[in-house]
Amino acid sequence: MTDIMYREALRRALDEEMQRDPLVFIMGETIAERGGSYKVTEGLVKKYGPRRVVDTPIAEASFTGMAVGAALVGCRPVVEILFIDFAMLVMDQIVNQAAKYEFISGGQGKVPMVLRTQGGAGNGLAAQHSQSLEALFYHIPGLKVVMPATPHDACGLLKAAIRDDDPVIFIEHKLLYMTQGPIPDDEYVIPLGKADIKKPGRDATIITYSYMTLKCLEAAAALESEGISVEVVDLRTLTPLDKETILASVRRTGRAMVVHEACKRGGVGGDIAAMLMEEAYDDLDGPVVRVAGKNTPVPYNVRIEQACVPSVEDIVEGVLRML
Amino acid sequence: MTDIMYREALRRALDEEMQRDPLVFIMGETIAERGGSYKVTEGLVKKYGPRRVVDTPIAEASFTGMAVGAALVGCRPVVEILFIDFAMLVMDQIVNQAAKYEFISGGQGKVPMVLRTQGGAGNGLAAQHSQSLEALFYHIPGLKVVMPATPHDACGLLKAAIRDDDPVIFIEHKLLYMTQGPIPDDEYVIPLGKADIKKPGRDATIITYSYMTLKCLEAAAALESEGISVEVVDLRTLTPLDKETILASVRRTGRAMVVHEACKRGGVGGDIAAMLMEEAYDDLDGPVVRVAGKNTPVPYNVRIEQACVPSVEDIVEGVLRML
Amino acid sequence: MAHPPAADRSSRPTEASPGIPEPILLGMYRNIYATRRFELRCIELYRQGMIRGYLHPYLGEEAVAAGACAALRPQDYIASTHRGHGHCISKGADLRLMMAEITGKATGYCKGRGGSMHISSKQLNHLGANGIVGGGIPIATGAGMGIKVQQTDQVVIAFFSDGASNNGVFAESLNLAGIYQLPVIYLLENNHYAVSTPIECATGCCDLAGRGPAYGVPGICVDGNDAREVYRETLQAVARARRGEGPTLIEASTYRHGGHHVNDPGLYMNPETLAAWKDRDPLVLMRRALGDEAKIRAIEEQVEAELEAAVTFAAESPEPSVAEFLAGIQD
Amino acid sequence: MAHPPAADRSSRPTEASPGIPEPILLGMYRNIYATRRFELRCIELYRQGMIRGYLHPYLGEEAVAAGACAALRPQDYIASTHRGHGHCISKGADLRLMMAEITGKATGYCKGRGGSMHISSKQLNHLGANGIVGGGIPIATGAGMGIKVQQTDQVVIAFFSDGASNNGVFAESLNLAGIYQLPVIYLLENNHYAVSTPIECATGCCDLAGRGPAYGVPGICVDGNDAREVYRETLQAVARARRGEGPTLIEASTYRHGGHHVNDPGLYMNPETLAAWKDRDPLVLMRRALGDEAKIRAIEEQVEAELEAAVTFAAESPEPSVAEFLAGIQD
Ligand SMILES: Cc1ncc(C[n+]2csc(CCOP(=O)(O)OP(=O)(O)O)c2C)c(N)n1
Ligand SMILES: Cc1ncc(C[n+]2csc(CCOP(=O)(O)OP(=O)(O)O)c2C)c(N)n1
Ligand SMILES: [Mg+2]
Ligand SMILES: [Mg+2]
Repeated sequence: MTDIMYREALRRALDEEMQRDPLVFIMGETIAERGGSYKVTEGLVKKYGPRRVVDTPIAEASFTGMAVGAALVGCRPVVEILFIDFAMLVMDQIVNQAAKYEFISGGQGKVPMVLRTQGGAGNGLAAQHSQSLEALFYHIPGLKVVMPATPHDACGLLKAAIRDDDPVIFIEHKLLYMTQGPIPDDEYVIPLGKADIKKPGRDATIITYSYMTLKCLEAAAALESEGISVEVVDLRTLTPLDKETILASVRRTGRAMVVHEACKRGGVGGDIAAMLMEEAYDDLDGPVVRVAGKNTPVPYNVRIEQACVPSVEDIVEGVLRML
Repeated sequence: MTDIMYREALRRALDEEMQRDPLVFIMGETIAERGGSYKVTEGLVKKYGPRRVVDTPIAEASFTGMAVGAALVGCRPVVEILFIDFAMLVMDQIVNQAAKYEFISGGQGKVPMVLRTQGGAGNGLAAQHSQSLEALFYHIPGLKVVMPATPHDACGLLKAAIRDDDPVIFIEHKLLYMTQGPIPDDEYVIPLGKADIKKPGRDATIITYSYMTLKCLEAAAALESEGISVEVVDLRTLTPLDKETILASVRRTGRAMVVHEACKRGGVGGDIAAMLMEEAYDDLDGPVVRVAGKNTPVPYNVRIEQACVPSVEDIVEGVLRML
Repeated sequence: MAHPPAADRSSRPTEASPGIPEPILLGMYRNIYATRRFELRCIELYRQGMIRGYLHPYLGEEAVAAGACAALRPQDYIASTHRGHGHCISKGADLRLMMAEITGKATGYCKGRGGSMHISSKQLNHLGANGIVGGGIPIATGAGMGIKVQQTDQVVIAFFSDGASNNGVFAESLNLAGIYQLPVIYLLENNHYAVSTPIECATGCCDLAGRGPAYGVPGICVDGNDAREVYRETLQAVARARRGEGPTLIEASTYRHGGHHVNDPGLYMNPETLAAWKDRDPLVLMRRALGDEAKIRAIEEQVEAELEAAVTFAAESPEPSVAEFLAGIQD
Repeated sequence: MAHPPAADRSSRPTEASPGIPEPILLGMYRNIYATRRFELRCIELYRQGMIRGYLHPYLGEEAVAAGACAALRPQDYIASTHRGHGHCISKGADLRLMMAEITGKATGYCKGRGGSMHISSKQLNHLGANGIVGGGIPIATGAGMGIKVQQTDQVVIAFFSDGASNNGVFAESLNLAGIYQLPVIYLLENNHYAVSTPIECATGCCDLAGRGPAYGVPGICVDGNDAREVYRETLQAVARARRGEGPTLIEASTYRHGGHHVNDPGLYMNPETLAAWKDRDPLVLMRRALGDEAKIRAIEEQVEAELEAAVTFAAESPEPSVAEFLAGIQD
């Protein structure tokens, strides 16, 4: 085990997969010499050359479409869209092309591409650089959506995403890149579709993912000291959704809360809450609670920015409301 | 009262608003001489000229962005995106620009534009011309989403949408254009954000919108003949959501089902179900049921196409499951 | 709007075919003829309700696909459009599997899930028709990138029409292919209309080939009704691409022989202009160029037989199974 | 990469200003100077933590905004970019409201919600900076359409840089403006970089002005470091636009005096090239052109006072109220 940063974990995954498979290549804006805005791809162009570490102009729609085409002819492209906000420029390529190709072609073709992108508030970057838009991808059949919270999960899941034969939307969080955590020295892969119980507990289940996992763990620690034992389920992968782990936990605790940074209205939390109601109604001791981002664009000013996203206190309060 | 077709109702709304307000203009592909693919805009170019009825090239992103700009300088543009599938090309303009402008500008500017588009399966048009993607807009703060089911609602709501100061996503359904219904001879406007109880009932509430309203009414009629009285709430507007009407109905009946054509996973139904659980848990006699589209792209072949979307039988069965 | 046929502007000899081997000429004729007949048959089947959804005939434009695909090897790729039957046929499709797909049968290329607007064939390296105008352009560009990464000498043709050339992905993709010197031929089938919108109303500059140089990509114009000319120019572009010398934009001037889709009478088209284009019918031009009536008849008979077999195959094929379809859906 | 400054390529006289009235020259100098000083002050405030998020200085490019905006009337519109302080200042912004916005205060143009990347002013007809590269281009085009619908003689300038010109919306918007003959000036500030990517690596054809004619829009190049030249060409484009003669693409060649944003040292920039551009500093060029030391000093003193007042105003202004903010959110 070594402690490394989230961004280093991502780099390790890319590095190992590029080493392993010459069909893996990466594309994005200033990812080569500059190593990307968040320094995830640093050093890779030196190792793998400009044929496999490709700087692009600011033409998101087309270079994402290129990933679809390259995947169709046998490559495993990993495309970086610097902010998930900019992914709005590539929705046609993702929703209408990548997600549908296998289906449309009657299974003849697969699109083994990964779209790495990054979301979330917290750096004063304002409304067009702070969104959490995973729900838009979650709704589209044919896509897998991965949102790791720790360096360990980031590395293992990115490797799985690259090896997966379906298009994977891999969403990082801007506040995670510099976080540290232990990862095994030996190579490992974490299968897509498996949630991880980041903290076991008895009294209630918190279902969460990405950066919010850290806040939920903080909240759980705070509650623990008051004698309340909360289980924190980190989904890691939103689609496929690990219903089994979620349902087992909720059946044990009888109380469930979903926490995410994305706006509450139409967020993934509603879907999970509805699923729990459908599949575990009799096991629930009360309504599933959602603690989520406010239904507002994210402002620039830091004080009101912070007011948009769930805080540790909000989560603690949500748990107390449930009990 | 006169019986007219849905598409005529839309045309009447456009005509009346263009007559009333010289700042209203419409843009889209082949909407002028050709009158649009679904013939909604027929005759308008003759009446209002090519300065206000504007044919565009196939450049959806930019002509939608143009609507944002025109709205900012005082106009009330109505832009037509022929299929909601193609709206994936304009997500940046809608999500990052139109939806956020008022907020970002601290309230200085408003974007009074309407994006008229059309979705749904049912004509053998396959995966890229049959989607129901309202959930993607529902999740974005700053947008209003309108999905009328009848000619009456289509006319009254389109007029309200045009007069509204916020960007409105106005989603029609391809199977509705030729449906008939009565509308008042005198001018009328239906305020956004008001659901309509299309059929009152005692035993359960069905919450639905757009084309599915017709199927739910059919199902309700079938159930009525078996002595089961179902209330059909047609949301008409998804945002703002008329929680009051929904909650009042569900509190009365104690049972709720949400029906929509869009894929179940991440659809609007989950959000409404979660909301009902949060706000009316004690009034519910059982879990909120979702009857929704299958989590799959829509295929070309008509038999499997039909299997993707809720049928009257699915709805009837859903109600029976609830009781 | 007047869209004079290419002949009036072209200075090239069109009635002789120096340098093109006869098998290639015959192959191009076969594809032109097969496409013509296939489309006419599809229109009948559409009227009979056997084909649903949108059907965009390639009638009048057959020489573009026939000429361009003749310059390819089987392992080369194409990406096609909503008006894609010609591309599919000229890339070597089995008419039975095509017809089964277009009639939505389980035996079709895409198991009846794609239909006319989404037909593709992995076996033919046909990346697919596309329901999104311009949708295939970045995909073809990416196929070019994939080829470069894999260091083979394959090439890609992206077919698309004038309407798509006003979409942003066209400019972006040209630019990208220019930077990376990708082995992609952008084959702009300028049929002068996007639905009912004449190209003059869709741009202030109708020199569409000229957009190539604006992004660092050579752009040339050809007579799209003359398969031989399309073949020759594509062959050169393909050769350059194989040598690693990058992409080419080819604007092939052509014209639809009818409306935008099967239900569009195309009344907005000037009848005289249409007649002038029909005078230069790609089928007739090619037949004239070949001369050899016996060989022509043999080809035509062969195609007719294939076509009838295809229709029969499609008619007799089963629909996709609903149960199987539903079983394949993950919740 | 070598990006020789414009002077080396330009054949125009740059040291005289025939025909430009003195008040305009002085106004341009004021805006260049104010922008220069404003940016330097912002960098200080950023280091002190008073400014957060992204800060993209317009240092070195000041003459483009100053020259272009001098050709506008107050009721004309502009759309700006992430590197937008110069546009805002040259459009007549109150430095106090600007600084308050950039420091996130409730008194700012956008109540502290927008910040540097989203500053806009309804009162100035400034449609806004934009966090999406290219995002302002269709919006400006639409403002032109709105003007046409309302039949006023206003015009719009869309500011953007070389990076944005490789995005599809640029091509689409040029094409649209060409069709409708909209009163829009596309002002391409070619500073030769998109973040660290030199323009030569982002396109196979660096003649960016040449993309105008490819879409039916006249395209011209100007020396972007010479406000007078920018002013003259913009004035002509504005006059054409007001007469209903449609859009113009103006490529103004210029260079950043540093990295992409405040935390980017810009080490990838060739020091000699940068030095050559700094030799043609727009501030120095303009000062030289004016000559009159007393007037220059008066302007500079006035700007310094304004700037200090702006910093004080921002520092003393309240933050937005969290309660008020939350109250404004609809559930
Ligand atoms: C992005 C998008 N916009 C609009 C449409 C609707 N549509 C289908 S075909 C067509 C015209 C396309 O014109 P062109 O590219 O010239 O192709 P042609 O039909 O002439 O082959 C349009 C507008 C679409 N399918 N996709
Ligand atoms: C659509 C989009 N892609 C990427 C970015 C990230 N980004 C911000 S500024 C920038 C460079 C822009 O280059 P250019 O258009 O030349 O403007 P300049 O910075 O030179 O003024 C990039 C890539 C963005 N903000 N928006
Ligand atoms: Mg065309
Ligand atoms: Mg630049």
